[in-house]
Amino acid sequence: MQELRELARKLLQEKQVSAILGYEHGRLGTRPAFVTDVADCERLVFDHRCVHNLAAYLSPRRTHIAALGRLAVVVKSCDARAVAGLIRESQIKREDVVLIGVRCGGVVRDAADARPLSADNVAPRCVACEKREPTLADHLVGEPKPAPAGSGSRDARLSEIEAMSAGERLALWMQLLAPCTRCHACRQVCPMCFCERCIAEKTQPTWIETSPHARGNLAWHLTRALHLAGRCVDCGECERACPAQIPLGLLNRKVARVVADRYGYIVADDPSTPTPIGTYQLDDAQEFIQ
Amino acid sequence: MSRVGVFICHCGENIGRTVDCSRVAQALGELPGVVHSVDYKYMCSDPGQALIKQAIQEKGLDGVVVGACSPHMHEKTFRKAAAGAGLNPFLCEMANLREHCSWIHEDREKATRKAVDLGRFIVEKIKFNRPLSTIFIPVERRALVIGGGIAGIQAALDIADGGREVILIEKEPSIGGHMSQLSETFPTLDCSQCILTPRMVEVAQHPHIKLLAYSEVESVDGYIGNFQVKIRRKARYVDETKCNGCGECQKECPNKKIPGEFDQGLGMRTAIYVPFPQAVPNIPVIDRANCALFRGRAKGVKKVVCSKCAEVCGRKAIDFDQQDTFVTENVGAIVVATGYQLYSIGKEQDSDSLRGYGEYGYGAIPDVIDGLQFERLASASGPTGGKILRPSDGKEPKTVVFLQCIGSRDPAKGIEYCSKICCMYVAKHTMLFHHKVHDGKAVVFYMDIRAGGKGYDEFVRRAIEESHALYLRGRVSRMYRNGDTIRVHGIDTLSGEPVVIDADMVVLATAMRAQPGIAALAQKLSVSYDQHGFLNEAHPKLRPVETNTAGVFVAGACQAPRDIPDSVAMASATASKVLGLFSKELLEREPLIACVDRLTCAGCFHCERVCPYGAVERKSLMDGKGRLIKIVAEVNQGVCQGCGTCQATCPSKSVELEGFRDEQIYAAVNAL
Amino acid sequence: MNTKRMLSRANLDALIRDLVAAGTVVVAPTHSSGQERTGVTYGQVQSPDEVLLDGPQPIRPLKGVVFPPTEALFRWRQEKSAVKIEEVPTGFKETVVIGARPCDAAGLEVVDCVMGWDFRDELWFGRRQATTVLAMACTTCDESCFCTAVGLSPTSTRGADWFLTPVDGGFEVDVVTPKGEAILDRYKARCPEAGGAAPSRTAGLEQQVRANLDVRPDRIRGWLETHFDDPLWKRVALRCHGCGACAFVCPSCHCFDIVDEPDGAASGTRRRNWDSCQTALFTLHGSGHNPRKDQTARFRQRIMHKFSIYPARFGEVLCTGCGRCVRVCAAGMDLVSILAEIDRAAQGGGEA
Amino acid sequence: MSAPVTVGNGAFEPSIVAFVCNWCTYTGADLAGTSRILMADNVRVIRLPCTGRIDTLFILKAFERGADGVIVSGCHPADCHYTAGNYHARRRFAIFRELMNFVGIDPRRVTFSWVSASEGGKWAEVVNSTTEQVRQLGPFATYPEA
Repeated sequence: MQELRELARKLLQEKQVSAILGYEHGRLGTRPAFVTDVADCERLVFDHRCVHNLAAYLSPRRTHIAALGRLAVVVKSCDARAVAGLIRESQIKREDVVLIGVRCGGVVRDAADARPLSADNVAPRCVACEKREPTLADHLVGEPKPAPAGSGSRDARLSEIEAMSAGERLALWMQLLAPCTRCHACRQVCPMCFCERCIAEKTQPTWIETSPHARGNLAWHLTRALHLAGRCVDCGECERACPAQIPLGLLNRKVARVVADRYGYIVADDPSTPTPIGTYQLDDAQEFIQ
Repeated sequence: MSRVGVFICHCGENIGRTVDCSRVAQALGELPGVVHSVDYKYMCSDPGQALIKQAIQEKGLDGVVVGACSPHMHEKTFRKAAAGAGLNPFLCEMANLREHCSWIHEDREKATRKAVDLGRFIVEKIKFNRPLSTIFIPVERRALVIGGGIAGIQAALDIADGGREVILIEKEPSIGGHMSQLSETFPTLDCSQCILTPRMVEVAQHPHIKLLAYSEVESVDGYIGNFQVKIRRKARYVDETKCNGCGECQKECPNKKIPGEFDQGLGMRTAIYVPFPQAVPNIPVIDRANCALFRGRAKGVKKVVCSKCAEVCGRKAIDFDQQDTFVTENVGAIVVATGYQLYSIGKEQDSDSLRGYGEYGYGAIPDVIDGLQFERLASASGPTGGKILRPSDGKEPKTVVFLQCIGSRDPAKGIEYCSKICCMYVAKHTMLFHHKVHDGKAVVFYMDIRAGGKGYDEFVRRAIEESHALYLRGRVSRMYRNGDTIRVHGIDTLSGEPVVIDADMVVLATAMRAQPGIAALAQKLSVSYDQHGFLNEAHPKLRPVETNTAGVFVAGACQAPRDIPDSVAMASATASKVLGLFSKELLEREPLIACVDRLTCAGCFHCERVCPYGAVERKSLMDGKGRLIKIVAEVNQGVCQGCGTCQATCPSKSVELEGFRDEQIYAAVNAL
Repeated sequence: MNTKRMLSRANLDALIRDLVAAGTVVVAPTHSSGQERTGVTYGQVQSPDEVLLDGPQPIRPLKGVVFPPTEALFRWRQEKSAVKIEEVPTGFKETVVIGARPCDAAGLEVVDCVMGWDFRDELWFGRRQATTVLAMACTTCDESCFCTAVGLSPTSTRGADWFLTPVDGGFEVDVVTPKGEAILDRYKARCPEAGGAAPSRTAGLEQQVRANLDVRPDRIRGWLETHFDDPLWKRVALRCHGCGACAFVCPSCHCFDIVDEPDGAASGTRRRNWDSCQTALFTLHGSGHNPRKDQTARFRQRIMHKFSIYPARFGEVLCTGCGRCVRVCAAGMDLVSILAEIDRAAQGGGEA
Repeated sequence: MSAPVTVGNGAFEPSIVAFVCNWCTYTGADLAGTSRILMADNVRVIRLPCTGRIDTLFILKAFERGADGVIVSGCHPADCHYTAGNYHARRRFAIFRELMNFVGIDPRRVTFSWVSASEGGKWAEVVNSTTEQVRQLGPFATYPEA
């Protein structure tokens, strides 16, 4: 923690950046912190409650953040994948941001959860995480940490759903999506949803109905998952932000697996690898085409 | 509210037999926005078209839907008719009631219902059609020709004769290409130099041709009509403006034992040299690797080791400190005519996918040579003065074995294709050999004889019948030195007998390959190429000299193995394409292309990644004070071909393909 | 009306069964069914076993019962020369809500002001009329609750037709409104008059909530009216993603969007859907201009509307202190801290 | 949306939309017409320049509007008029199809095919087999409310 604060102080003092985007302990748990004052670096923390993906704040559409000037951002490896995505897709330039990589031993599911990290409260993605420190970083702080305790394959639920009949799957998803009120929090917190005008907001024509009924909800969630194909960084923010507690991660995870199985592509924190959408191989599998 | 007119054609009985056309017209007439709906026997007839024109004018239609045959058949007809009545042609569309309905269904009730649906789709779509105008792009009416072989020379001359300026660039010190190395040419046996040299001179003297020899393409920007080409002019170390080609420098050069490229290593040249006497331009170049001065410099020797050429040059044209220079030329079209290289049969291959013919001893046995080397031996200007003599001992070979398909048509060696010219030039070689060594014996091992072409098969027959070449259908398994001769083990598959020949010389007809470095050039030009490096034509049958990059054309062996007549024909074809393009100051393009909504574009450039044509560019948007707002995609109107892949890929649908905009497709689907 | 009555747990269960049997829609806190994560939400129940009166606060507010997230207004059909409008059958079903939280019940009454102001929203009031709210005093609270700071409390009866206070063996019933009387008339047998004051199980809760936040709404309103451009906005809005989840779980947020959804080339339905002032699209003009240009402006709007604009117009704070916005925020935006800071500033305490 | 068409014997007749490319499949369908190959009348063709232009949104919208099945068809690999549109489409639809299946929309309702300009017969087969398959699956009833 001291290492992080020292680094933050140095970056601010040397005017390398005008603000540090990190984490602090709020009244009710950890939350994003914007530190512009050297004295405030004391507030910065990093622990297993730092669940947020701060890369979302780097989107050029966040004009109130861009106004802060050059930023240094604390990134876990999952967050670094999002930064890589933003660079890959020309939203930010690598040189425009200082990345403070943190070694991470997993985070809890809910930022307000004050308990120590355990198999009960660890975010499922962290158990399976194979990368506990980002490669895309200017600085790396903290000690190497072991994988968090946790049980079961995170894809168990996925396989369970895949094993159902089409009818059962449809019934399940209709039920899961029914409480969606189309607040679009999933989109707003997603670091890769940086469109200037979301397709769900396009009205001429309205491809995706904004009403929270079966048609609108299905079109929205399928399209969002498709737009994230080969782009979703698996940070879990959409699911965490969903006030209706819809397991959106299942859709993204399914697509990620399809992309990995078919095209051997796994999203990494390397901005130079092209996404699987936008490229192709002459011999891509086409078993589904007559 | 729209004012759409619907015109249902009976196509005689073709539609009317299965579809109740008047019912279709009536049903579509009831749709909101349709102000006129009629059916008629033959809409495409003059009276039919007159009906449409009359309705446009009398009812003030802002959209015309013709329910008739396939738009592939008559879209142009009806659009022209609409335009004739003052309606923008893109406000006219067709519903396909014949090929997609009446001809494939029998049940009149169902076919009629389907026809109404198909018509409704188009009626709803057309409400969102926008008037479009032809796009005009200014054209820089100068052409660049890359490669100064026969194809490049022909293309340059044809374009220049058409009155347009041409920049011809050649990477070697002289133009002429492989053709200048040939002795005689099939199927007429006329001297290659005799027919080529005048054309080379013509290039040098043509007022419309700017020749840049010893130069290469560094980079290409822009698009059809507006390319900016940066050209690297490699340092010759001889000032072209001063040199008069007297040749004194070559005489003085102490290093005279360098295997010459032009003679395929069979003759020697000096370190400062002109590749061959008829070179154009006739200006020498210094080969740094073999020049004593540069070798000295490379070793760090301070003093000038040798400067004999400079000392003898009366015009002070030698400049040891010359550097590569760059020139940028603006051109409207580019012809690629970079030719070929021969497959190297040795063990060393420049590509992992290729394997050599170690078993044939090329490189190890001096009297095993390739076809181009034989050309040099047979050439009057060659190292032997036109006498066929063995490289090893200078003796005249009496038995010469020619092997065809070395590399070609041999997937095991990495090349599946036929090199096309070898059958013919081997026949030519046997004839040349027969003419020069009357008591000689030529034996040819072949797989098939491919002599399609005017006078080609007759030519091969002459080789066999008049020059008494022995043609054996079979392959050679092994060759090795046997004393003074080369023992050739082969098989005559027609008799089934093994054949053993003691040859004095063996000539290998090696495969034609794309030039080294072609991939890099193709990438600069955004032209695709096949797995062998040959450039891809836009369509193998209908657009053989165009490429998928508009304004870039291909001629000669850079596209596939080609002989001289083919190369020349292609070159003239490219010239005609280029002159056609240059016939107007403005290039006209169909307006059915993509267009970006700058307001909503987030600049993720997925569109750039999927565009098959590289038509998406990056545009910086500035505010009034010159500060960058954002960088957005912009579609180059000259390059976009209108496939729409960008739009389907754009997550926010901030790029729209005119003619197939989202609103139009949505309206059609909505009408389901 | 002021007579206290007693409703035993067994009688409540029986009441629920009676209501369901009578075809009344019964809404109560229940497990959110079929979800991957278990939570408590207001939902229609068919039997008393599904009702969860002792659980945590439901994740969504009660407002959806009278103001559905999406509802059809009418259908339209474009004909040759005119557009035809068809009414959508409303059919407000008689609904009884059992165990509404006081903050949720109050939310309905607070929103009544705007729904009946310049234009009477018949859909809102139609459902309001058909809905009887049997609210219940809170037995639990957490660090996000702040109802006491907006003039409510764990035992406030605003918006309730009955108010249930948990006591040993059941609930003490206050019948608050004539609508409550009507229900009582039907099911009097289930609620005998109470013998004497039973010990309430809600003691001490109010102090707990007050400890979270102790401010004065009028003081906050005064500060807001003069601090539109205060640097506070920029600072606190930084971490806001503009996701709008706060508005969608708020019992008093009531903004909606109206959309036309075609179901063919010339026909469709006009619907209204929940919306939130926290997204950029909310105020985006057709010209491309957006008067609330960034998240700072949008976040300020939310606070201004709730604590200054709405009170100025209706004399009501547009907030019932349920704390859902605090709980649901993915970025840790904490309205409790922000209100505390504003209140301190209003007292001359300056920035926290 | 017109109500599902029911003919004499009351059998379900599916409504199917085909999104096809202009250069190969549309022309192939034209050829089927000129060759007078009879086929099921359930399919309505919408012409696009290239499969690269065919958006997954089209398919979703078609289902929303009451289609029971969808056909997407274009040029065979290496035949694309625009060089590579079909390759991009192939990836797009491969992912879409698996996701659709995952949420329980039967992938047999969507046929993807390569039909060249010379394959009029194949087009008829695609039309007939898709119609038959969707007929077996019954009406698409994912969206209960209006």
